Amino acid sequence: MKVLYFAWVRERIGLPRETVETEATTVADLVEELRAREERYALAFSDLSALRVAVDQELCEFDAPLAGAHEVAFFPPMTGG
Amino acid sequence: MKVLYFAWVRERIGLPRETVETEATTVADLVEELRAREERYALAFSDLSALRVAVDQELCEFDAPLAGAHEVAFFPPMTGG
Amino acid sequence: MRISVQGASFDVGAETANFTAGHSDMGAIVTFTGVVRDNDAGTLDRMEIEHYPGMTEKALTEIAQEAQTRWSLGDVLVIHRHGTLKPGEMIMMVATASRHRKNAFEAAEYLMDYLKSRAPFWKKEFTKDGAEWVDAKDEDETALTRW
Amino acid sequence: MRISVQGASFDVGAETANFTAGHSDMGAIVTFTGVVRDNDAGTLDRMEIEHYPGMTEKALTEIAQEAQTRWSLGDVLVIHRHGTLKPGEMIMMVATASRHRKNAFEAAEYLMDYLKSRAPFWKKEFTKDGAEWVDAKDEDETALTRW
Repeated sequence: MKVLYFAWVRERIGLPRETVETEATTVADLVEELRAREERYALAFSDLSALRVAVDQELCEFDAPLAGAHEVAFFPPMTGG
Repeated sequence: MKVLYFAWVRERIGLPRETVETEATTVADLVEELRAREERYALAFSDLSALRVAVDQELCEFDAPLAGAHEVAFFPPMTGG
Repeated sequence: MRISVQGASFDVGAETANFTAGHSDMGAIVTFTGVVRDNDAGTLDRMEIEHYPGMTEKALTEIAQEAQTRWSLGDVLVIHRHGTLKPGEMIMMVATASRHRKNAFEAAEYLMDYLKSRAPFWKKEFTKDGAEWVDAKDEDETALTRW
Repeated sequence: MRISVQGASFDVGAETANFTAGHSDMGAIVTFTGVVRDNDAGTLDRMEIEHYPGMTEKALTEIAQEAQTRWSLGDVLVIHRHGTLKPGEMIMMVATASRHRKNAFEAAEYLMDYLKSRAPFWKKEFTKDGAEWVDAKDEDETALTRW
């Protein structure tokens, strides 16, 4: 699974993207696995209400399934315009 | 008093502007005097709800006073933009 | 603030570029451009726009000043043509500059609503079958009630 | 419809002129241009805009298509930059073409509301004192509820 990080999530975790071996079936499960890895992940994912997630480039909720997904991205609320 | 006509009011009366000698104290009085002149004026002023009036280049009501006014203009509702 | 009532055509690109470049302290620029649209039958030959010289400039200035004050605009531009226009030609444009987008949008809509019904312009449409004055629309008068 | 996500600057005048000229069957053209505004202290050195290549184009296209359908637009343009921008530089623009002004305005406001909060861009402001990510505003999220 390709996992991408943007803005301060990228800065806290310290990298823009990585490939993750996971059996997680939902985004929330994947978050739990990442949190358990290292302090910088725990910090980045400490408050999910401050985060947004996209699966295969579509915004979704944290309980979204990961079946068949290729790419998951985590980032703060967007500030375009 | 300078009296101006625009759009179909101008076309019905047959001239864009004229100088009118009048003692009328309100726009409505002036309209009565003009109506009494000739058929084309009576026709142009037959339905005041279809007309708008400006005294000295400010939109006003038909009961507006004419004291001190230099210029009165009659025209249909505006269609700018 | 600039108000221009003119017979000549204008360059919407140059006007927009100038207006935008002049306001780097403003985050939001909105423009509206009105174009002569053909009628549904596709038979419009031309449109003639009559206006009331003197009152037109005065009315547009008052409308623009009101918008500038009410929405704290950094700047306002109003250009409106009169005379003969062909389908596809630009009739008018407004531009507003504000710190935030909500004010820039609202002020531009206010300008349009007011200049539709309160600036002394009258449109006449010419087709091969004759000429007709464009009627004011009830909805344009109604639009003013929201401000 | 044209969607462009680009690092390069764009010419708002030329874009507006092209967009307007292409739509003589549309009576109403609205543009919105966003400009990098200095902060209140006047200390903004630059802004860096990060985005999510691939998703950005996809999100903007979906937003523009929704606007086009919902307001029966003749055309839509969205340009959004990423990378480093200085105060006074243009970040983005949208343009809408419609038969009537109400639809052109509403669709442009819809585009702006959605691309503020639903297109994957993130702004970071740099001053001499350091750098800070721009927080999303509650009012931008609230703005979506009206559509």
